[in-house]
Amino acid sequence: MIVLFYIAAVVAVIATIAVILQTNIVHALLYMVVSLLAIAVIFYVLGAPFAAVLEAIVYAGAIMVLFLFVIMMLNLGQHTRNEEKSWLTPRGWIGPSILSGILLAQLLSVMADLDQDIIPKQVGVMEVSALLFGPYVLAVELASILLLAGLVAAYHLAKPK
Amino acid sequence: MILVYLISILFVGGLVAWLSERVDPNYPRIVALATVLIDLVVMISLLGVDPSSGGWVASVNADWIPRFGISFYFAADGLSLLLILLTGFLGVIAVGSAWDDIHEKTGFFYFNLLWTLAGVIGVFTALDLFLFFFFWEVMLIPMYFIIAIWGHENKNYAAMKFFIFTQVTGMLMLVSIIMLGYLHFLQMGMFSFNYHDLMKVEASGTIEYLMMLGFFVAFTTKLPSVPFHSWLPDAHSQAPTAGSVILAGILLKTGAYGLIRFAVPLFPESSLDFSPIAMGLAAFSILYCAKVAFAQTDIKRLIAYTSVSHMGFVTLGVYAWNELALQGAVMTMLAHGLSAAALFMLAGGLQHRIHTRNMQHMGGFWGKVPKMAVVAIFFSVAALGMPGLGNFIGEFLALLGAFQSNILFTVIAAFGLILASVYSLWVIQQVFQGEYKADKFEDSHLLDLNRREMIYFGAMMIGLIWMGMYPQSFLNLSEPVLIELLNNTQAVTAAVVRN
Amino acid sequence: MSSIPIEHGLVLSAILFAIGLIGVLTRRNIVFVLMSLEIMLNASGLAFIVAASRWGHAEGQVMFLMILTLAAAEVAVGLGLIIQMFRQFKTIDINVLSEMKG
Amino acid sequence: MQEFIWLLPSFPLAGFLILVLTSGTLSRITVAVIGAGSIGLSFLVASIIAVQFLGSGDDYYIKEVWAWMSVGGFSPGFSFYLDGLSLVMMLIITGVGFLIHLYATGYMADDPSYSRFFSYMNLFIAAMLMLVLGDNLVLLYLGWEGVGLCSYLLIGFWYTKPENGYAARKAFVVTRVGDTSMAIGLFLLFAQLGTLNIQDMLHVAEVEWNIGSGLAIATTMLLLGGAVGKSAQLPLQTWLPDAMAGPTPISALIHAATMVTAGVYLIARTHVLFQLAPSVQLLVAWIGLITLLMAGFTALTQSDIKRILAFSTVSQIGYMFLGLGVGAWSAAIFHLMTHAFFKALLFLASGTVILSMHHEQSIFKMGGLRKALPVSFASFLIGSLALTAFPYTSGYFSKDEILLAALELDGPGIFLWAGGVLGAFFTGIYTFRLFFVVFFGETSGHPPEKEVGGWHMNGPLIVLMVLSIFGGFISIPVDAVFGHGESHEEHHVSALVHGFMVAVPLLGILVSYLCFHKKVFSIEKLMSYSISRRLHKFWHSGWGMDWLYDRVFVFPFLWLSRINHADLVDRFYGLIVEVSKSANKMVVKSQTGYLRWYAFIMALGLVALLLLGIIL
Repeated sequence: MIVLFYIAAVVAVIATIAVILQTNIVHALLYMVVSLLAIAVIFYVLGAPFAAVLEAIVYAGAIMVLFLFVIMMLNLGQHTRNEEKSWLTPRGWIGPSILSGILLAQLLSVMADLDQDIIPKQVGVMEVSALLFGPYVLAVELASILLLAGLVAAYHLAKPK
Repeated sequence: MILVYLISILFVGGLVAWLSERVDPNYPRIVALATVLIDLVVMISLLGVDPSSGGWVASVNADWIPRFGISFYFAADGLSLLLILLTGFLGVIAVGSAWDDIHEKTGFFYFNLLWTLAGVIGVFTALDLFLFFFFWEVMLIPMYFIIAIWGHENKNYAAMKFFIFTQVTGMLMLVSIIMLGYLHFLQMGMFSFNYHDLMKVEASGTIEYLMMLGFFVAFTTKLPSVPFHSWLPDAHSQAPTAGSVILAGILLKTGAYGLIRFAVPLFPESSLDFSPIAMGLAAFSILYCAKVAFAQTDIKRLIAYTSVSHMGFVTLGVYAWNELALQGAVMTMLAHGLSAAALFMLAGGLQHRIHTRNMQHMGGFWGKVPKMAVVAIFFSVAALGMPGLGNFIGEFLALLGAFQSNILFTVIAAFGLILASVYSLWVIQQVFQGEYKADKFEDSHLLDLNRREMIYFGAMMIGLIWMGMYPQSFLNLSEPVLIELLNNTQAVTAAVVRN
Repeated sequence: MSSIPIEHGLVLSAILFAIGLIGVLTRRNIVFVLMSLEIMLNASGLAFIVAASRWGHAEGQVMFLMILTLAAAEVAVGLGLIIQMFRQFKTIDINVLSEMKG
Repeated sequence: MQEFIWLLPSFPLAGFLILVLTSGTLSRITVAVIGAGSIGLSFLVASIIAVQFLGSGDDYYIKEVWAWMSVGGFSPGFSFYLDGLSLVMMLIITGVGFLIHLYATGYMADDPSYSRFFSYMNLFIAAMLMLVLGDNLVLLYLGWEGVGLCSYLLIGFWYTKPENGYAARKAFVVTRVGDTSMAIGLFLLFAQLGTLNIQDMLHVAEVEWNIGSGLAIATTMLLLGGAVGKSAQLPLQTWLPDAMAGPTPISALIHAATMVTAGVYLIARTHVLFQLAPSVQLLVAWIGLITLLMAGFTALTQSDIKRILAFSTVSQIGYMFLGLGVGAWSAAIFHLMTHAFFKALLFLASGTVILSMHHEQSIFKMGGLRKALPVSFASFLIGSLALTAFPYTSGYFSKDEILLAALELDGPGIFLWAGGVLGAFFTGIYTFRLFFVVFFGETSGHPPEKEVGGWHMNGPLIVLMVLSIFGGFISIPVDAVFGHGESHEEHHVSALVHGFMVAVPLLGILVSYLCFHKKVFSIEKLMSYSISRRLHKFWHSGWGMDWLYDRVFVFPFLWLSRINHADLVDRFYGLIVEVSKSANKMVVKSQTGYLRWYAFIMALGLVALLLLGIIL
């Protein structure tokens, strides 16, 4: 199981890097799906099967499909690759990389002295649901309103004139 | 309850005036006039109420936010009554001066006018400091609209400046008020913003001094006094006439009232320490603004600066803190309320007729508008402190009392009398004397005062003569209040001196 | 040894977050930007799960659920905006949208 | 009748109110009746009160009309105090005032603002009566300011000419300087003595203060400031000559007979204080002397008929101050009265001349008028003689008493006396210079066809002529007022001194006769020397006082006003606005509009925050 965690982690990192380096948007999307599935595996390993399933269904399934729809609607594809390439100059990577590197270093230095181990223990749907419909019921309601608002807004924004 | 009625009549009247515009644009002014007249009658009826213990009449005390000790605590004593009456009187005058002046959005205008008045009455009667601050803001916002909507060519600048000055300094006062309430919490175990409770709060020297400064800055901005005065000339020169009347006649007095009621009694020791500075500031304010007034060509700006100059006598009197000086300050407030309002109405009347405020475009109006000239001379002469009129009583008593507490600054301030004559007569000469010039405006527009205007000016003249010839009727009202305040603070300061 | 040091999980989420940030800052294609944002959101969700699993709590999953909801709503609105933008400007270059400057 | 003393100011006040409220709708004759009649009634009441008061033998009489205010021990009332001094003053004011009003009904007959004129005049009389009858200094101050206001209004009566308005403002502001000094004096008196009731105050001061004490000196200096302002003495004398811009009856009433003598009245009223401060009292004498000499020189060089008379007024009030300064209180008041008679006469007569000459005021454009204007000629002759203290005219008695009192003073008395006599010499010269130039010699310009007149103009002139001649025989009942302050032995001076004092003014007349009538000495030749031209110019400008004050006070004030037109304090707030605006401009640059840039900055902020967390 632990080995699975490290493998999935490596896959996730590589796939994610591939996402941001890709010039073909459909390829990028596929790498993204790979990355998300890898993370779903990690969730499972860490004892969060419900999260893992949702990750696979909602993220990798629903959200990525949504992206795909949009890409198709906008008719982006092979012919935008050249444009994409011209936008990606090597110099453009320097600043963000340095900044992100610093950020990463800071985060790592913060975590450096955490000396605790995770002993994975299954936390099933039941516990999560008990919480969701217990103390967090208000948050759930708010989340549903948010989704509704998102739905209305997306409909309104995407509506042709 | 009568005080609550006083305020709510105005609030409700304002709303009715606003709504009535939908029926007919002429209705709001009638509603407004009726409202202020009813209010004035109620105010006068207050004079007949026997004061309860402590000299407070018609006190109302109900919980508002009990958790923080905030309550609807209204009460009036002689000092408040005088100022409420001034508010009512000038309210009528202000509605009258707007009668023919305002043609656009009349409903909203009278709504703002009446709400400002309501805020002012709230300020004069609130004895809960939080409530006081609430009304302090209530009177500010409608005034902002009056300037910003019905003002003249540079109205946005002036309105914004007015708003920022009063708002920023009001915040300082709010900080002081909250600090006081918190200290009360620390010392007595519960929050309170009640005036009488807060009087008992003890604070260490520096903290008290800082809180006192918070109040002082807020009040002297409203008063105003150098160096916080520079919003006033802009606000006045841009405001419509009715706005100027309220601003000069009443709103400025809330600052003076605050000094007498709150700033000094709440912090007697640090006020005592501060008094030489305040009196020096007052003396400087008198001379400086008199001089700047003389340099103006815009007649409304000029009168605005003279207002600042005259209010210096109030500060001087308050910080001299003896009976004569305080009575002088109160009389100055009342008399200046009338004289400044009248001068602004005259300037507004001129602007209404000839569409300019620049005195260099005027001259020799005496022959053309003799009644206006007589009225102008009367009020200019009142402003320069002619004995027999109210302003003299105020300034003379203030100086007489101030002399006993600080000779140097009183003598300096007395030179303001000379400068007052310089600028007052300069206005008269520029506008009314000399050759008649009509090259900058339509000659036929320059009409003499009509009957309505004469009634308002006549009422104000009678008021000033009354104040000047028999001030006792006003002094009697404020006397017990001021003596009580003096005794309270003297007890505290004496204790300090003993220790 | 059946335990994972908690740092490793958190480091992974930090790395993913940093990569997402690079993507946001570098890419000019607005769809890529949106995807990078998703990466970052996902990384933070991972951090929640990691932290919760240290204690065997379910709250981490609740938080993840919230983030998921947020991401879904955000993507929906964001993609709607992209469609609208493409209609108006005929491009998905984010630099075109720079008219709101001081 | 004495209890009706409040009627005295009430009549003119009522007249004022009627005239103001009707505002020019009344006919001229009604206005004249109200305007002059109210003063006439006052005079009538005043006379009856005077007779009764003198008959009763009381030293004083107090009538409180109402309590003005009462604040913390400060309780001035509207109460009138009648004693010998105020009696004399009130009779002069109402009597001479009535004559001048009567004259003015004719003089102003053609003026469009007839009613306005009389309303001011009536208000003036009311205020002046308040001034002399008030039993406390606050009421006195009320009258004091009131007369100042009326003086302002009347000087600027013909408002269309800007210079009249200027002169009026100058008069008001300059006297206001004095008034302020006086007001500060009142504050000090109240702070020290606890009352502003004149009699109480004087009693307390006498008990509590030592002679020559600092407080006495301070208060008297401050009161003196007020007095010199109102009475146009050095250093505040510059307003009076310009005040001649007003109609001539005003010059007679306000700027000769009554208001300008208010300073003399004030010092006489508070003479107890001045006795407690001998050094200040002596200063009063010196001020009087210097003023009378300076004004005498200046009067010599003037050519405007009214300005000559104005400087002569300044000079004569200088004599009164001299009298006050040497302790001859009653002589000073006596001179005040006789001066009111003959100076009013001279002014009114000059009014007739001016009106007959169609508002020509330069004496060199007149000449040989004695035939054409017989009444004026007679008035000027008698007035000039009284002014130069010709023996047995009214001026002779009063001026003589002052000078003799000065001579008797130890120490500087001899100088004061000599100066006063020298002044009398100049008085002779300049008075008769005017007289000879106007009424004798060549007729220049257009001689008037006939003298303006009528009974209401000539009547007052005749009454004043009689008073100017015989006024010296009136004895004023002020002994009780100054009783304890004045030595009352007869003046013992040798006949030689006396003869000298009589001869000097006559010598002045003789010089004037030789120079300006017989032209034995040529003035033109004298004027050909540059030094004398310069001196003439210097004296003509009133010793350059106006020039000096312009530079010391007026110009700096105007300069300050000009540079600070926009209010420096506001500049400070403007600075705040500017700073925040430019800060805004700098911040705006970071607002590029690029989304990625914003994200970058946010990330930078995150890094910075984390860094902060790590370091701390």
